[in-house]
Amino acid sequence: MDTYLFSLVVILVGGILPLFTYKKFTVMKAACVIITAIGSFTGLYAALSFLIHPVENAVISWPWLHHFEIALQMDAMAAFFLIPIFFICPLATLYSFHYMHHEKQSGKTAISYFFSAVLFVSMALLTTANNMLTFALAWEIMSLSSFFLVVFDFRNKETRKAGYLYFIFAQAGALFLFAAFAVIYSQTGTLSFDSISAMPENMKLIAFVLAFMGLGSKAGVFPLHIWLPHAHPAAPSPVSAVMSGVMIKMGIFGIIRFYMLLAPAGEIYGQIILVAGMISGILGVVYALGVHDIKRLLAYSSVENIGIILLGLGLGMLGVATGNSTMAAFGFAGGLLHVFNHSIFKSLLFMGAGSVIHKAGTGKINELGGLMKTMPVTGKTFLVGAVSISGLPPFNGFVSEFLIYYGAFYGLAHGSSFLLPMLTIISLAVIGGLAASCFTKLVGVAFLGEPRTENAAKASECGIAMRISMVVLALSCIVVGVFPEPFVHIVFRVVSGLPIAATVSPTVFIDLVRNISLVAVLFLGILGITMLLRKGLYSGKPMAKGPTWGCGFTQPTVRMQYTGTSYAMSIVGFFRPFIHSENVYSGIQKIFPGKTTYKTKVSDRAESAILETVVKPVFWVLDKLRWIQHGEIQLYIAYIVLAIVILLLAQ
Amino acid sequence: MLEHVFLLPFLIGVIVMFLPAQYGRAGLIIAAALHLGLTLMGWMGKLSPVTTGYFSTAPEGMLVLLVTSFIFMLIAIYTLSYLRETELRNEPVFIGCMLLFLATMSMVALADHIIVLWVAIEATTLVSAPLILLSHSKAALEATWKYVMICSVGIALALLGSFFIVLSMDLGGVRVPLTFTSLNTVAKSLDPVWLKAGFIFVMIGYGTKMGLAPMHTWLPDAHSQAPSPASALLSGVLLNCAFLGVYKVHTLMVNAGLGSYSSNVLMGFGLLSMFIAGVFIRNQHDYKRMLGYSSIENMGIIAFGIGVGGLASYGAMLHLIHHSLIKSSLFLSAGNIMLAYGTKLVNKVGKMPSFLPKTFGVFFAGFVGISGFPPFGMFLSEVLIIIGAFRAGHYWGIGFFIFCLILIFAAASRLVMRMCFGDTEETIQVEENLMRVAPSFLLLLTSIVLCVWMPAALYDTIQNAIAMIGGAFNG
Amino acid sequence: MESIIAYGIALLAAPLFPGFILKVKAFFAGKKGPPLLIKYYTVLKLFRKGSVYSTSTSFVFRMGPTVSFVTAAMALLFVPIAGASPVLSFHGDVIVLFYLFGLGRFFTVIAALDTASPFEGMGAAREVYFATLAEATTFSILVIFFRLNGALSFGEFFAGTNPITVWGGAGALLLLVIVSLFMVLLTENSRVPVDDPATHLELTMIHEVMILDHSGPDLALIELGAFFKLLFYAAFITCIVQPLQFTSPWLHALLFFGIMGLIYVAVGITESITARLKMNLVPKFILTSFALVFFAAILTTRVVS
Amino acid sequence: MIHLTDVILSITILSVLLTLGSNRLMALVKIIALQGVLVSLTPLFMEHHDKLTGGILFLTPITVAIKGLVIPAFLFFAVKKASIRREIEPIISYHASLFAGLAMILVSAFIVDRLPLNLPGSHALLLITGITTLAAGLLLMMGRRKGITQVIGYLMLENGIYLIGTALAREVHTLHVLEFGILLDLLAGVMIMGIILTNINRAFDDMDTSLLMRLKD
Repeated sequence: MDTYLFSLVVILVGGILPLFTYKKFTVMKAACVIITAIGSFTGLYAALSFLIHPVENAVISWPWLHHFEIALQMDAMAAFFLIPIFFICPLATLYSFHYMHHEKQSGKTAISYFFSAVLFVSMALLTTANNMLTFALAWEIMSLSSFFLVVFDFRNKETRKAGYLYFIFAQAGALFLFAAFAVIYSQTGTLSFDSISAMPENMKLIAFVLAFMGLGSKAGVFPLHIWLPHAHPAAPSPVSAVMSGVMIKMGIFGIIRFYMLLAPAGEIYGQIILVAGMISGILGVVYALGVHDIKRLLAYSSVENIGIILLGLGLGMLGVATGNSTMAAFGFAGGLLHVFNHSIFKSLLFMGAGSVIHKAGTGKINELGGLMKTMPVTGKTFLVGAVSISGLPPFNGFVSEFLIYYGAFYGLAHGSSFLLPMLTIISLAVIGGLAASCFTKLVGVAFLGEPRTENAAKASECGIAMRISMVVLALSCIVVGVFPEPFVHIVFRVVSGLPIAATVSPTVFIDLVRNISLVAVLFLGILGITMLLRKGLYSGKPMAKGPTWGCGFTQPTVRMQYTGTSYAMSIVGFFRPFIHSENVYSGIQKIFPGKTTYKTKVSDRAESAILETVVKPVFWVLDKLRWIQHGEIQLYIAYIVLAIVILLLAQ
Repeated sequence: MLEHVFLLPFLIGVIVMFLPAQYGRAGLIIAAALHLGLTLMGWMGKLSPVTTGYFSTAPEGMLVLLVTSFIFMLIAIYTLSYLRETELRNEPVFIGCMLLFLATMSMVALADHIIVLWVAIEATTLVSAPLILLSHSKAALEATWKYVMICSVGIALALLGSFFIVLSMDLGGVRVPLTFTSLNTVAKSLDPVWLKAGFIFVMIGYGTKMGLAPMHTWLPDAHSQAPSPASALLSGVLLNCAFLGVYKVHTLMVNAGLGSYSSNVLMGFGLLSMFIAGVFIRNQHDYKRMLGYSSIENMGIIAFGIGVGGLASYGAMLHLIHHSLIKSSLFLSAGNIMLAYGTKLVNKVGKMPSFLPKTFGVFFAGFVGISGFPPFGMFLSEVLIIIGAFRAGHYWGIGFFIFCLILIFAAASRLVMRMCFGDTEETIQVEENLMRVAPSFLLLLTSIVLCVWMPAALYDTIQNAIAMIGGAFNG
Repeated sequence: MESIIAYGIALLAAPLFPGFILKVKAFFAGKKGPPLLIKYYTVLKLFRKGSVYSTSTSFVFRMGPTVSFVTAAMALLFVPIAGASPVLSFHGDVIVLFYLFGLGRFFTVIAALDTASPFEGMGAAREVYFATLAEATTFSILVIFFRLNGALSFGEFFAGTNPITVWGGAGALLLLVIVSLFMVLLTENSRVPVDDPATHLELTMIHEVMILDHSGPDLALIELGAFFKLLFYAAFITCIVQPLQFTSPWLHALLFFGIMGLIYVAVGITESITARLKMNLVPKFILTSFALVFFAAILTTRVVS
Repeated sequence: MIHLTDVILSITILSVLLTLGSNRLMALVKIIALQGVLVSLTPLFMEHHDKLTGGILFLTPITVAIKGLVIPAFLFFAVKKASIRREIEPIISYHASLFAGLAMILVSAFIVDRLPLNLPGSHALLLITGITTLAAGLLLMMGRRKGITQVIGYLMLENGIYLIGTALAREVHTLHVLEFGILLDLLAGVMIMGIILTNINRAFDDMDTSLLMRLKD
């Protein structure tokens, strides 16, 4: 616990220092990176050592404002969520060393380092919070500091809009969360976490739903995700990496934490989470297919992955409620492992996206292309990330999805409620397929083929600090994918906190995971051998080079390449009722057609629905009420009289 | 003799009106410092009122007095620098009225006698009217007219209300001095019908002054048209004084066993105020009016919190303190912005981080604070009110409360972000300077400090204040 | 050992069966058709050649064929070929298996996109689209199997006390499964009516157009991968319909490969008697298969209880 | 004595009705001066106060002076300076105001009847007059456009409160406090209002509150 606190202090110092040293740009950045790294590794050590040798009662608390208490507690769940925080955050800081390269913006950069440090610390505090007030406090600081990071580039109008949306969702979500706390307090009469499980069941459900609204809006659960595709593209890439990789997981953390604290009995909890997960998962990835801005796409893909995580958690909750221990254990384990995995590959992808935008000057994938040749490290690491996020073996995304599948299949065995697990399996399969199409689109259009614009052609490899971060993350993807055993072990240690999951013998999943590992190794082995064979087959043979065969077309141009839009169009069209795409086509006229255009724009259904059905009517009513204050003093006096009369009559 | 706390500023105020401006400025600082000193001595228990039939050191009063004194001190410093940049037609009168304003507000804080309280509150209206009037624009005239008219009507009704309370005392056959302290002890034997009527009138009357909807109509006008130091005083301090009047009567109602009635009335007014504020903050074009409406909202929150009672009343008291600190800070920053851009229109202000970096920082921090984010204290108070309201079972009320908070936050953050980050064609007329940023910064810092560490004396005072309406933890 | 031999035989026999299809089609067209071993000749010919690489391509283009070959070959490791237990088998291997196919597809697709050719992009887009839909069918089939048998491994589906066979208690259900599995087979292996490997118009192709730019040994690897995949699906169906369990492994293998040959013949017949679907009807075709299995999955409630 | 009270109160009610029906500002000022004097004198004629204490004797002349002399004079000059003679286009028309005035008398009689108090006869009438005056004052403030009329309305509101106070007072101490308060209120309040009005007049060339409608929303 002391090591952990020490690490937080170090990170905070690393954030405060730049505020005073911003005049020396490079020194400031280097100092911040080093101190953050030291702090994070200390923290990582603390979290890991706790997971390996758990300490009883790792609690610390300070009295606050006479009546309250700031209480922190390290437990397995907290330690588990600390790992991505302390792993991704220093890498993001390292990445920003070369990403933040405008010396003129030195002061602004210093401020962004400060808020990053605050964000890291607040996330860490959130995971270890041991009463509702501490949780709320850390939650709000987290929202606030990330807001400042999002509006870093406030000159840009889009950024301001994104910041605004994020701000509203953050605050509204927080208020829902507070309402959930309030419901709990109204039953238990205390702000501490201890006696929450003693609440009556119906109140538990209300508290859970309220908390889910608040936490889910941070996590990006489908209809509450609206801020996400705006905020992630607007923020600088290291920030999006942290936000998408780590921060939105805090919403997931909250959901698990409150679920475990409430320890509810009904199946409804699992059902809610599962349905939310399916909607987020499928629609998230469909929208990701529909958008063609690299960071916006990644943001929607986060919605999808949150969906997958929720599927895992939902299975877990359903398993607990129905007494199906295998489903419970594997569901939770899969969900949690996916949290970890997603934090790795999503940060990796955002960093890759960042270096593309940095060097090619645009994030629109239809203006990119051919970057694999000019930016080999970024390209290769991005490819690793893309395969991982599609959940394909032998990378890490597959391991967690496998566990969720496994849990879901075991859910089928249970007689009555097999429909939801079955839908979960089908959703996972569809999500997997769609994710693969989405990321083949991203990799294929942005990194492969020929550059579509001048800028893309001129792009060059990014700075060494950025490359190191990406390579580390890409390697982690492979390591977790090929040797998942220790990670799965950790996850099951966390899950074993559940009484029902403890009945699953550890040998079951150790065997499973070893088999996955075996398949991965086998695959890599066979792949290696085949590649050697292929090399042998090619040795001494003519290897000609030439242009791509254009199927008889004599004057191919780079503009003829398939774009992301055309690639995704038919799939997006398949989901038409749930996704709205506007097509503008100028048509072909005359015998020898001139220039013609075709544009398609996908707008978020949830966004427009909330706008149309909630915001607009409310605003309409509010606008109608504006005559109240219309300047006439006589009317104002009449209000007073009216108030008196009403009060006297209502007495 | 604690009465010096209002006698002294009164005296200095009257004197400076007849002296040249530079003496007035010195007098302002001296009076503010003396006031702060006296207040602190009062807090330490070294001073107590002599005329006990009229004045007392009630905990809620002392709380308001401290807040008043502290904020006034900082506003006085700001005013010095502000006056250098603006031309008021009659500066000595302005400064004199500020001091008289301080005097009357201190009197409100200490007043224990029903009629003295009323007189003091009425006096605050009268001495603050010139503060608004002195900008001499047509709009300022209009604002002053509305301010004086509406508040006078309200206060007249409050007098009637006070009279009804006295009547209830007569009908109940109670013979005690007309002070809240003594009335509270015999509250049970007061005639309930007339007490209730009295509460209604006093509530409406002081509620007008406090800015509760639908009697709030003067507030956005007055707060937007007054010179910024005066707006800060009006919003940050005066509203508390009016609240004190409402609170004292509510206490009486609680003690008389009519607490549930007055609580419901307070909650109703509170929610209505928040909603009305939400209606008008959206698409507001004038940022000082926006701040004015935000004051209405926050008064609504306080009224709601007090109405809910229990934990929420502690939240409401905290909210009172922090709202004063943050809102005055915001008005002072708004003053800087107005000096710099020469306009009160949201759409004409922009690019603040490059034009006014310090003011931007303080202004935005203030906005963050007023929206209830940590590390500012309003975070805690809002959480406590929400929690308290659920505890008390007001589910619909708190649902509406949260709806209003979201609405107002969404509306206000749009305006504030427009102001801070938007584009502008205006150029800066007056550069910011430290003297005008430091006070607002200090006010915010105080809010942060109070959220981290609260002196035991302050905590006990709040506890004592809410103990009278049965507010306590775990309530 | 027996498993490895069976696996080897399967690998070796994979190019043989597509010859059946060609023969059947030729028969229907009233032609003599190419020799049965034509695919072996093709592959060997390709292995001897060199390659032409587009200047647009990167290493991804070269990796594509290898990965798709390896994944298809690995998938066969889990299949109980001709009654022999699979080389590799563990609880949950079916999930790994189908995800391996996914990996292969991923690389085929990005290799196609790497050529910067609009036609290959078009093929890639169709491939991922239809495969996604087919995946829903596939996993629904797994759901049914788990409900019937409680296993999650290819080997265990067809072994143990409660094997999955069309001759068992849930036979009617499994008929639905077989029909939709056959449809998936046609989809996944780019056969008529979903795709026509023999067409000469690039605009209408799916799989073939993606590999237009591959040549030499790379193309051979792709072809081999495709044969393995087709064999896999054929073996899958064969396992379900195999009526008898002979004690002699040879007899069993004979029957197994016989039935498998019949499936290939069925593919050939389908190709001969049906026309290629319009591209926008393909999703409906796949969704039909999904609807069938979904229906079957719902029906399992009755069978299981 | 009782008779005299009734007469005074009747005249007061009459003056209230007159203010509601009149459109001449000068006449209004005069009426309000008369009303002020009458209202200030009422306590002298109430049976509760037959012990004429020093306080009453001291306060009454001052009240009379302020209500009957100082304030009307102040208003008189304000009207003169503004050179406006009459109220044009009231928000609530004169007839409607008059009817409303009559209705107010009825309603206040009804209210007084229902109150849980046992008032002596003259006190009941006093209370009715008070409530009517108060309500009429509010009506005037709501229904007229000229600033000066609103001030007059405010004066009537205060008069009404004063009358209600007198009617309900059981203890002498109450009344003193009330009188003191009202005097302070009137003196300072009306002065301030007058100053503002003069300023408004200078800035807008009129005292019409319909000019004061810039600040809204």
